[in-house]
Amino acid sequence: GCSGAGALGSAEGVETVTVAIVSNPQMEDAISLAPEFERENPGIRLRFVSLSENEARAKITASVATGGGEFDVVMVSNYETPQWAQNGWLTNLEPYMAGTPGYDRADFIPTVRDSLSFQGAMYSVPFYGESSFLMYRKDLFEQAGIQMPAQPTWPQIAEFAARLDQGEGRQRGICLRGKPGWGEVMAPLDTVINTFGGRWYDPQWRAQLTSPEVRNAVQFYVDLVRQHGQPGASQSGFSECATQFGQGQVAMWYDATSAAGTVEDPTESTVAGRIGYAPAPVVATPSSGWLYTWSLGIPQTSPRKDAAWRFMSWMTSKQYIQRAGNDPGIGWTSVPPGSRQSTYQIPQYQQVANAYAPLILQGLQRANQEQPTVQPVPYQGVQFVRIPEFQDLGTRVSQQISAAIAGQITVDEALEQSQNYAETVGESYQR
Amino acid sequence: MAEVVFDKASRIYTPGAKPAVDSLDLTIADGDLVVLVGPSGSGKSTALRMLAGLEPIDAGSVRIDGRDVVDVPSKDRDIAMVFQNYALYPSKTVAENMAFPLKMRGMEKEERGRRVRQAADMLGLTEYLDRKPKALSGGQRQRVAMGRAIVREPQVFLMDEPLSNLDAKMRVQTRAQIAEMQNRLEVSTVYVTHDQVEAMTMGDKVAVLADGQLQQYATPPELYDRPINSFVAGFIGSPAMNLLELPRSASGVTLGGVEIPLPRDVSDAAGSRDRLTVGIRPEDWVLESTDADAGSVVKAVVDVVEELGSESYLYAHLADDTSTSIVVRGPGRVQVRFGDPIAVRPNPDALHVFDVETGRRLP
Amino acid sequence: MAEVVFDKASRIYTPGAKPAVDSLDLTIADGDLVVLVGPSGSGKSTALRMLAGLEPIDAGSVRIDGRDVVDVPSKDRDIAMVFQNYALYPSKTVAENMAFPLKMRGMEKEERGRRVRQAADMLGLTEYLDRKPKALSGGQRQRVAMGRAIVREPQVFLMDEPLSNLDAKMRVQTRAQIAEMQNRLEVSTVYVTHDQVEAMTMGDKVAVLADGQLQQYATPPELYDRPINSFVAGFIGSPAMNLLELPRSASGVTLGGVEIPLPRDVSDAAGSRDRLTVGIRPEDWVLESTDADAGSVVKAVVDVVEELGSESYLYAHLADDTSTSIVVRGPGRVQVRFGDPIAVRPNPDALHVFDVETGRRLP
Amino acid sequence: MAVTTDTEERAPETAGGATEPRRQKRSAANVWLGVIAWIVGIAFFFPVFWMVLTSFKQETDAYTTTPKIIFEPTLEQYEGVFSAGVGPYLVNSVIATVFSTLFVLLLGIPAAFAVSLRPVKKTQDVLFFFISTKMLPVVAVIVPIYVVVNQIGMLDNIWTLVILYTGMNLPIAVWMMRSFFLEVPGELLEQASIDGAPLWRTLREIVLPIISPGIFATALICVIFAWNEFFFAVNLTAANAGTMPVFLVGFITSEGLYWAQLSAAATLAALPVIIAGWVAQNKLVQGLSFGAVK
Amino acid sequence: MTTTTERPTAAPENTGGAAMIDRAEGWRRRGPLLPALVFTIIVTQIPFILTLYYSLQSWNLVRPGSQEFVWFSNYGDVFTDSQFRTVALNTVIMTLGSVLIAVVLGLLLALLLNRQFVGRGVVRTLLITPFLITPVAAALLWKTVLLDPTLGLINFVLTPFGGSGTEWISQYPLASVMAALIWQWTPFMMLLLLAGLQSMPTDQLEAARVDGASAWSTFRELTLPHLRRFIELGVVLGTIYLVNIFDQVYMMTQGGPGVASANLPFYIYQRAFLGFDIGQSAAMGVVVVILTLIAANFALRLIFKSFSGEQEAA
Ligand SMILES: Nc1ncnc2c1ncn2[C@@H]1O[C@H](COP(=O)(O)OP(=O)(O)OP(=O)(O)O)[C@@H](O)[C@H]1O
Ligand SMILES: Nc1ncnc2c1ncn2[C@@H]1O[C@H](COP(=O)(O)OP(=O)(O)OP(=O)(O)O)[C@@H](O)[C@H]1O
Ligand SMILES: [Mg+2]
Ligand SMILES: [Mg+2]
Repeated sequence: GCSGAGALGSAEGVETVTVAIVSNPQMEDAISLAPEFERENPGIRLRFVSLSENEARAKITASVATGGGEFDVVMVSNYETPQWAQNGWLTNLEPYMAGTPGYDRADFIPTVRDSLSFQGAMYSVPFYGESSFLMYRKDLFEQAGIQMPAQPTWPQIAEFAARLDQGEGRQRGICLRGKPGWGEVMAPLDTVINTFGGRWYDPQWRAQLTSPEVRNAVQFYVDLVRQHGQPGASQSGFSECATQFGQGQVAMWYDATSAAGTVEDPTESTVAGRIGYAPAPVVATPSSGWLYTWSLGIPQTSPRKDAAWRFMSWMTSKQYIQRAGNDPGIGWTSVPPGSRQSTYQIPQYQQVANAYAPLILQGLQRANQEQPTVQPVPYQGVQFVRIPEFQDLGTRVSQQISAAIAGQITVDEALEQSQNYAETVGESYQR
Repeated sequence: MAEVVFDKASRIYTPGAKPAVDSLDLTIADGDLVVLVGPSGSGKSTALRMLAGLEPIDAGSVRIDGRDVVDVPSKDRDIAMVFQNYALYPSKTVAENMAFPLKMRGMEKEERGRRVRQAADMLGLTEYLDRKPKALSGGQRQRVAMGRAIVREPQVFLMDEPLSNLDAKMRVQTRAQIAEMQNRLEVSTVYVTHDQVEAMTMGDKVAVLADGQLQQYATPPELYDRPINSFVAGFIGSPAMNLLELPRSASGVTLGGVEIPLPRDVSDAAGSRDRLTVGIRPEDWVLESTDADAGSVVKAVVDVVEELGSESYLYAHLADDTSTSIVVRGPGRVQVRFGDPIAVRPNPDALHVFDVETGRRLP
Repeated sequence: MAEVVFDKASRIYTPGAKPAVDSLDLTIADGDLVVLVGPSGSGKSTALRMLAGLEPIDAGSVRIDGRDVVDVPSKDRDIAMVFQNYALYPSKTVAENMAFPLKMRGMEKEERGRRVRQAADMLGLTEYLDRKPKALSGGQRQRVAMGRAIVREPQVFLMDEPLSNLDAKMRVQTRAQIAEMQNRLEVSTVYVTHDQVEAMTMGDKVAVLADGQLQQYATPPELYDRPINSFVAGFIGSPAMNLLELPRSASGVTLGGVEIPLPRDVSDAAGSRDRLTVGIRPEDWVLESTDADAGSVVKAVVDVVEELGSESYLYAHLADDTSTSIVVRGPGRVQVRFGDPIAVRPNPDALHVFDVETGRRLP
Repeated sequence: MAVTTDTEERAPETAGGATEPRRQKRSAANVWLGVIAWIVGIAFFFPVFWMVLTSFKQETDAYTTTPKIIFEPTLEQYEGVFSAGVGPYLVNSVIATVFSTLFVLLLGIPAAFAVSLRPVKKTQDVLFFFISTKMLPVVAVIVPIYVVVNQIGMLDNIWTLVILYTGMNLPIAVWMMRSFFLEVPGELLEQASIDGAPLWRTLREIVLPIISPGIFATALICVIFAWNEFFFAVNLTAANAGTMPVFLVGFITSEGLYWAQLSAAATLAALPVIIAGWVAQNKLVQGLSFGAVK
Repeated sequence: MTTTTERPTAAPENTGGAAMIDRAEGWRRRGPLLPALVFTIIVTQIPFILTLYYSLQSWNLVRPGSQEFVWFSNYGDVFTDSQFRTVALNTVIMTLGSVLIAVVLGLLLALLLNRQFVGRGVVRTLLITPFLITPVAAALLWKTVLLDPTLGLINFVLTPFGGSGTEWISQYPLASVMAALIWQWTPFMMLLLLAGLQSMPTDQLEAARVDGASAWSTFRELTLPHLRRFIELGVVLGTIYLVNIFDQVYMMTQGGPGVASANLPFYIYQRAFLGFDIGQSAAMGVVVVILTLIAANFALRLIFKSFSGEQEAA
C-alpha cells in the first residue's frame, strides 16, 4: 500500500516513519523537538498523526488489529501493550534495546516496565508514566486550619471537602472526574473501589459490581462529588478539572500525577506555587494510586522497524529528557515524568518538581497491578481490567456512573445495570 | 356603487423618469363601466393598480365615493380586481379561490358556498369547482379569476384584460355576461383591454391612454366618430383608420390626383396649413367601377385580400404612389385578387382631419 | 417543400380513453398553408406535435414527402416549429437563438450569420440581435421564435397559435408578414389558431377539428358558405351563425310565426323530418320596418346592442318566444337601444339547413 | 358632493400630510422587526465571534468565570497552529472538497437529468434508492469500508476521501438538481429536438445555462458538507491525507488547557467555508429558490 | 412533459419497429443515469453487503481468531438490548425535534429577513454562519464556550437572573446536543425558506390584498402552502443528515450521562470502536438501515406522491 511512503518528501534513500501519537502536551513537545532528530538522522523523516486520546486509541487499535499498516510507531498504554503483544501485533523490543548502547532498559521504573511486558519482554517503551495523587490548595487549608495527613484516607478527604465547600456558584471542595469513559471517571473511581476492597470479578470471573464493597465505594464517590464536587461533574474529565483547579474554583483535586505539570505552569494556572500534594487516599489498602503509562510500540506490520526504533529510542532516552528540560520552550516542569528513575536524580528537575516528584515516583513504585485490591482477582490492572472487552465494558459502566453523578439514576440502579454488562463479559471467561 | 375620481393622480416608478401615469383626471360615474385602452406600456395597468391600492399615488389623489383613499390599504378599499395574469392561489381549489375574498370578510360558510355556486354557474365553472388552478386550461383560469371578483359585490370592479386568454366564442359569451352583470349590479367598473371590440361594445365610456396621459375620454360612438387626435383616430377601429398626409388643394385636399373637398368648418379651421392629415376609415371608402373617370376616383392596386366571409378587407397601394397604402372594406366574397386594380372614393361626410404637426382634430 | 399526409393517424394519451386525435386523414399539398381550428382540447396541438415527432403516433401513419416518418425522431424530420409560448432559449441571445438550428445542422459560421441577419432584417429584429429574450417585449419574442423557424428553410413549418400573445395591431401586421413569407418560401405550413380572422384570411385550406376528429377540410369561403354540419356552421364566423331548431311547415319552416320557405333541393333532402336546424348568419338578416306586416317579418326585442362603429350587432329575443335569442348585424350607429322592438327577415338565399339529430347539412 | 369639493381643495395637502404618518407607522414596525432581526442575527453569530476572539487570547484569558472581552491580543495561538503544519491538511481539504464536488456534478447532472426531464421507468425507485443510501449510518459501515480500503491499499490516500465524499453527496445532489431540472420548460427540450440538437448538446447548451444557479447552490452545499466531514477523514487517513477537521481534532488533548489554541485551529478550519458561504450566499438563495420546489 | 413512454398496443404493422425504438430510446434515457447509479452502488453497496456479512459473525477485532459464523444471534442481542431501544428513541427525538424546531425557527427568521431593513444583508450573513462551521468545532463551541457550567457564556448571561450554575450538559444532555444541532441547521432552513419566500409570486400577494386578507390570513392561506415544498425539502434533507449525526454527540456528551444523549450512530460507534465488536455493530447498523428505510419509505413516498402529482398536472 501507500502507507508510510508519503507523497511528500520521500527522497531517495530516505525512510519516512509515520508516528501515531496522542495529542497531550508532552507529546506535542516531542513533536516540536522532532526536527532535531531528523537532523541527527538524515535518513529518516518523521510524519506525526496527532489525535486526541479517544480518536487516537480507536484509530490505532483499528489499524493495528486489521493490519492497516499506516503507522510505524504507535502510542499505546500499559492497557494495550501486553494484550497486543500476546496477539502478536507488536514487535518485541528486547533485541532492539539490547542493540542500542546507553539506552539503559534497567533505568525504567520497574512497575512501569512490567506493565509494558509480555512474558518478560518489553513490547513498548514508556514515554511517560503516571500514578494518581491528591492535589490541594495549601493556602486554603491553612486558612481553614486543616492539616493534610501524610497518608490521607477517603473519609478524611470527604470531611475536608465539606469544610472547604463554599456552596453553589462559589469555590467547591473537590474536583473528581465524572465524565463517561473508561479512561475518564473509571480511572479514579476504580482506585476508590479498590481501596474500599471492591473488585470487578472474583477469581471465577463472577462479576462483583453489586457487592457491598463496590456499592459503598461508588456511593461514597458519587455522594462526595455530588455534594462537594465541582459543577458539571458528570461532564468533567481531566481537562475540566484542570481548568477548575487551575482557576481556583476547587480546593482539592484527585487525579493523575501528570496534572502537576499543568497546574504548576503559571501561564495556564492562577494557583501555581500554592499547591500541596498527598498520596492517593486509601481506605482498606495501604496504597491506591493507579499506574498508567503512554508508551511507544512498533506494529508487526511496519516495514521500517529499524528506523521506527531509532526514533522511539530517541524519544524515550535519558538524553531526550535532558534535551527537553533544557529547552526554553519546554522547561523542566514539562519533561515527561514517570518513565525513568534517572529523571528523579536530575538536580534541575528536583529543583522545580520537588513538591511532587518524589510523590509521583513513590506512587508509581507502589502501584500494584497484580493485586490491586484486598481480595484476589483474575485480572491485571489497577484502574482497568486488562481484557479486550474492558474498553466497552468500562465505558458502559462509566456511563451509568456518570448518569448517577448527574442524578439521573441512583447508584443502585447504575450498579445493577453495570453488573449485567459485567456478567455478560465475565461469562465468556468462565468457559 | 360608488363614484371613482382620479384627481391629477400620478405614479412615478423611478424618481426622475417619466411618470407611468401622468396627472390622470378621470371621473367614473356611479355604476358606469369605463374601458381603459391604449398601447402596451401606456399605463393602463398602473392606473388600475393605483386605484386598487397596489401602487402608491405619488401625486394627486384618488377618491372612491368621495373618500380620499390615498392612505387606505387595499384590503379596506372594497374593491374586486381581476388580474391580467389571473393571480389565482395555486394551493386552493377553484371553489376556495372564489370563496377566499368572502372568507376574508368573515362571511359564513353557507352563504359563501351559495354565492360561489351561483357565480360558478354563471361562468360555466360548476364542474371544475374542486380542481386546483393548475389543472385548468387558460380560459378556465381566467374565468375563475373573474368569479373571484364577482362573488364579492364590491364598490368597484377592476378588470385588467380579463378576457385576453379566452377563445373567440367564449370571449363573446363572457363579454356579454360581464356587461349584463355589471348592468344588473350597477357596480362602477374599470376595465382594461386591448381588444377593439370589447372597448367599443362594453364601455359606457372609453378612456384612451398613451404614454401615461389621457388622450380622450368619451362614449364609444363619440370616440369612433370624433377622435380628438390622430393617435386616437388610428388606435380606435380595426383595421385602423387610413391616416394620410395630404397636400391642400383649393377646396380641400388631393389624394392620388383626386380632389377631395373638405367641409366648410374644417377648411376654416385648417387655415393656411398646406398639408393635412386626413383619416378615412376602411368602411368609408366607396368601391367604384375601375373604369370610372380618373379625376373622380382613386386608383389602387390590391396587395392582399382578407376574406372574412361576411366582409373583406383589401390592402392596396395607390396606383400612382406605391408608397401610400390604404385599407378598404369590401363586401363578403369580393372577387378581387392580388394585383387587381380597384377604384375607390372616400365618403366625403366621414372624413377626419387632423393637424399634421400636433395631430389635433380640426376643427 | 413537401407534401404532408396524415393517414388515419391517431394519438391515445391514456390507453382506454378517447383518442386525442382520432384517425386523422389530412393531406397538405406542397407549399400550402393549412390552418387547423377547433375548440380548446380538440386535438390541434396534438396533431401538430405528432407531425413534429413530439408525440408518438399510436395508429396510422404520417408521411412527409412520401416518407413514413413514424419512426423518425424529431431532429431528423426537417421541420421547424413555432410554439405558442415561443420556447426561446433564455441563455442565448436573439442571434444565437436563431442560429441554433443551423448550428445543429453543422452550417458554417459565416453562412449562419448571413441567414440570421437576413431573417432579422425581414422581421425587424436587427437591432435586437444581441439581446437576451427576457429583454424583449412579447411581440419581439414572438418574432424571434418565428425567425428561428424561418432561417431553417425546412420542409414543413408548424405554428401553434403563434400570434396569440400579440396585441391587435401587431397581430394584423405579423399575420400579413407570415402569409407573405410563406407565399414566397413556398414551404408547406400547418398553422393552429383560435382566431377566426386568422383562420379565414391566412389559410389556403382550413381544417376544423372537434374532439380529435376532422369535421371539414375546405377553403375558407367554402367553409363559410357551405359548412358541412352544424358544428362547423356554429364555429366559423363571429358572431356565430344563429342556429335555430324550427318546426317544418308546408313549404319550409316556421320562425316566430313567419313562414320561411326552403329551396326545393333542401326540402327534398329534409324528407319527412318534422324539425330542422336552420342556420342564419348575423349578416343574413334583413332589418325591416317594425310596423311591417306580422306574417312577413320576425318580431324581436333587443337585449344588447354592440356598437362597433362600422357596424353593430343586435342581440335580441323573439317577441313571442323569449327563450329563442338571435344575433343580427345592423349598420354602424344604429339607433336601437335595449328594449326596442325590431323586425327582421332572413335572406332566403343564405339559409343553412341541418339535420336536427346528426347535425349534417341538408342536402 | 360638498364634501368632495372640500377634499378636492385640500387634496394636495391631504396627500402629503396623510402619507407621512402612514409611512412612519409602517417604518416604525419595520424598524422594530429590523432590531429583532439584528438581535437574533448577533445571537446566532455570537458563539462564532467568541471563538474568533478566543483565538487571540492567552489560555488563561480564555478560561475565566467572567468572560473577558478586553485582553491583550496575541497571535501566539496561531503561531502554534501554523507550526503544527496546517499546510498539508489545508491542501488535502481543498483536494477532497473540490474534486468530490466536481465528481458529484459530473455524475449527478446527467443522473438528475435522466430522472427528471427524460424520466426513465421506475424513476421513483431510482430516486428512492439514491436517497436510501444516505440512511445507512456511516459508523456502521466504517469497519467494512476500512477493510476494503485497506485491501486495495488506499488507506491514508486523499482520493479515497474524494470517492467517499462523492458517494456521500451524490444522492442529495441528484435529488436537489432533479427539482431544478423539473423547472425547465418542456417546450425548450422539444424545440431543441426539432432544431436538431442531440441530447448532450441540448443538455449543455440549453438546459445547463438555465439551471446554473441551482447547480451552483447544490455545489456549494456539497462543498460545505465535504469540507466539514470528519468521521471518514479521521478513520481513513493518517499522516498523508488528513483534512482540516482532523487537524482540528489534533488540538484536543485530554490533558491541559487548550481552548484558545483550539479556537485558533477551529477558526482556521472553518474560515475557507465561511468565506465561501458569505460570498456566495446570494447565489445560494437564488439557486434554492430557482427550483427546489417542483 | 409527458411521462408515458409506452406505446399502447396499436398499429400492428408498427409494433416491431416501435419496440426497437423503445429499447434504444430506453437506453438513451437510462444512459445518463448509469454512471451515477453504478458509482453509488459500488461505493455504498459493497460496504453494505460486507456489513450484512459481518452482522452474521461473532467477531471481536481485538481478539484475533474469535471470528465465527453465528447466524442471527447478533440480531437477537440487538433486540434484547434495552438500551438500544432507549437510544433509538433518543435518535427519533433528536432528529425530528431538531429538524422541526430548526424549520420553525428558520421560518420565523426567513420571514424577518424577507422584509426591508437596514443591514439586512449583514444580518443574513451573520445568521448563515453557524451552518458553515465545521460540526466538530461547533460542538466544541457549544460544549465549552456556551454550556460550560462555570465558564460558559449562557450561565454568565443568566447570572443576573439567578439562573447560574445550571449544568446544562449533565442535566439536559439531549436538549444540549439538540441546541447545537438546531443552531447549525436553523440557518440552512432559513436560507431555504427565504428562497421560498422570495420565489412567492407577488401577484398572488396583491390579489390577497385586494381580496381583503390580513397579513396573517395571507401568510396562513397563501404563503404557507407555497412554502410547503420548501419545508418538505428542508425536513427531508435535515432528517437525512441529522439521523446520522455523530460529531456533536461524540464531542459534546459522549452519549452520556448513561445513554441519555446517545443516538444510534454513536451507540454503534461505541460497539465498533470501544467494544470492537464488529458483528454487533454491523447488526445494529443493518437494523438501523431497515428501520430508517421503513420510516423513510413512508415519509418519502408521501412526498414523492405530491411530487408526481404535480408533474402530471404541470
Ligand atoms: N414595477 C415597475 N417598475 C418600473 N417601471 C414600471 C413598473 N411597472 C410598469 N412600469 C412601466 O410603467 C409603464 C406603464 O406600465 P403598465 O403596466 O401600466 O402598462 P399597460 O398599459 O398596462 O401595458 P400592457 O398593455 O402591456 O399591460 C411602462 O412603461 C412600464 O415599463
Ligand atoms: N400530455 C397529455 N396527457 C393526457 N392528455 C392530454 C395531454 N395533452 C393533451 N391531452 C388531451 O388531449 C386532448 C387534445 O389536446 P390538445 O392540446 O391537442 O388540444 P388543442 O386543440 O391544442 O387545445 P387548445 O386550443 O386548448 O390548445 C385534450 O382533451 C387534452 O386534455
Ligand atoms: Mg397591463
Ligand atoms: Mg393547443
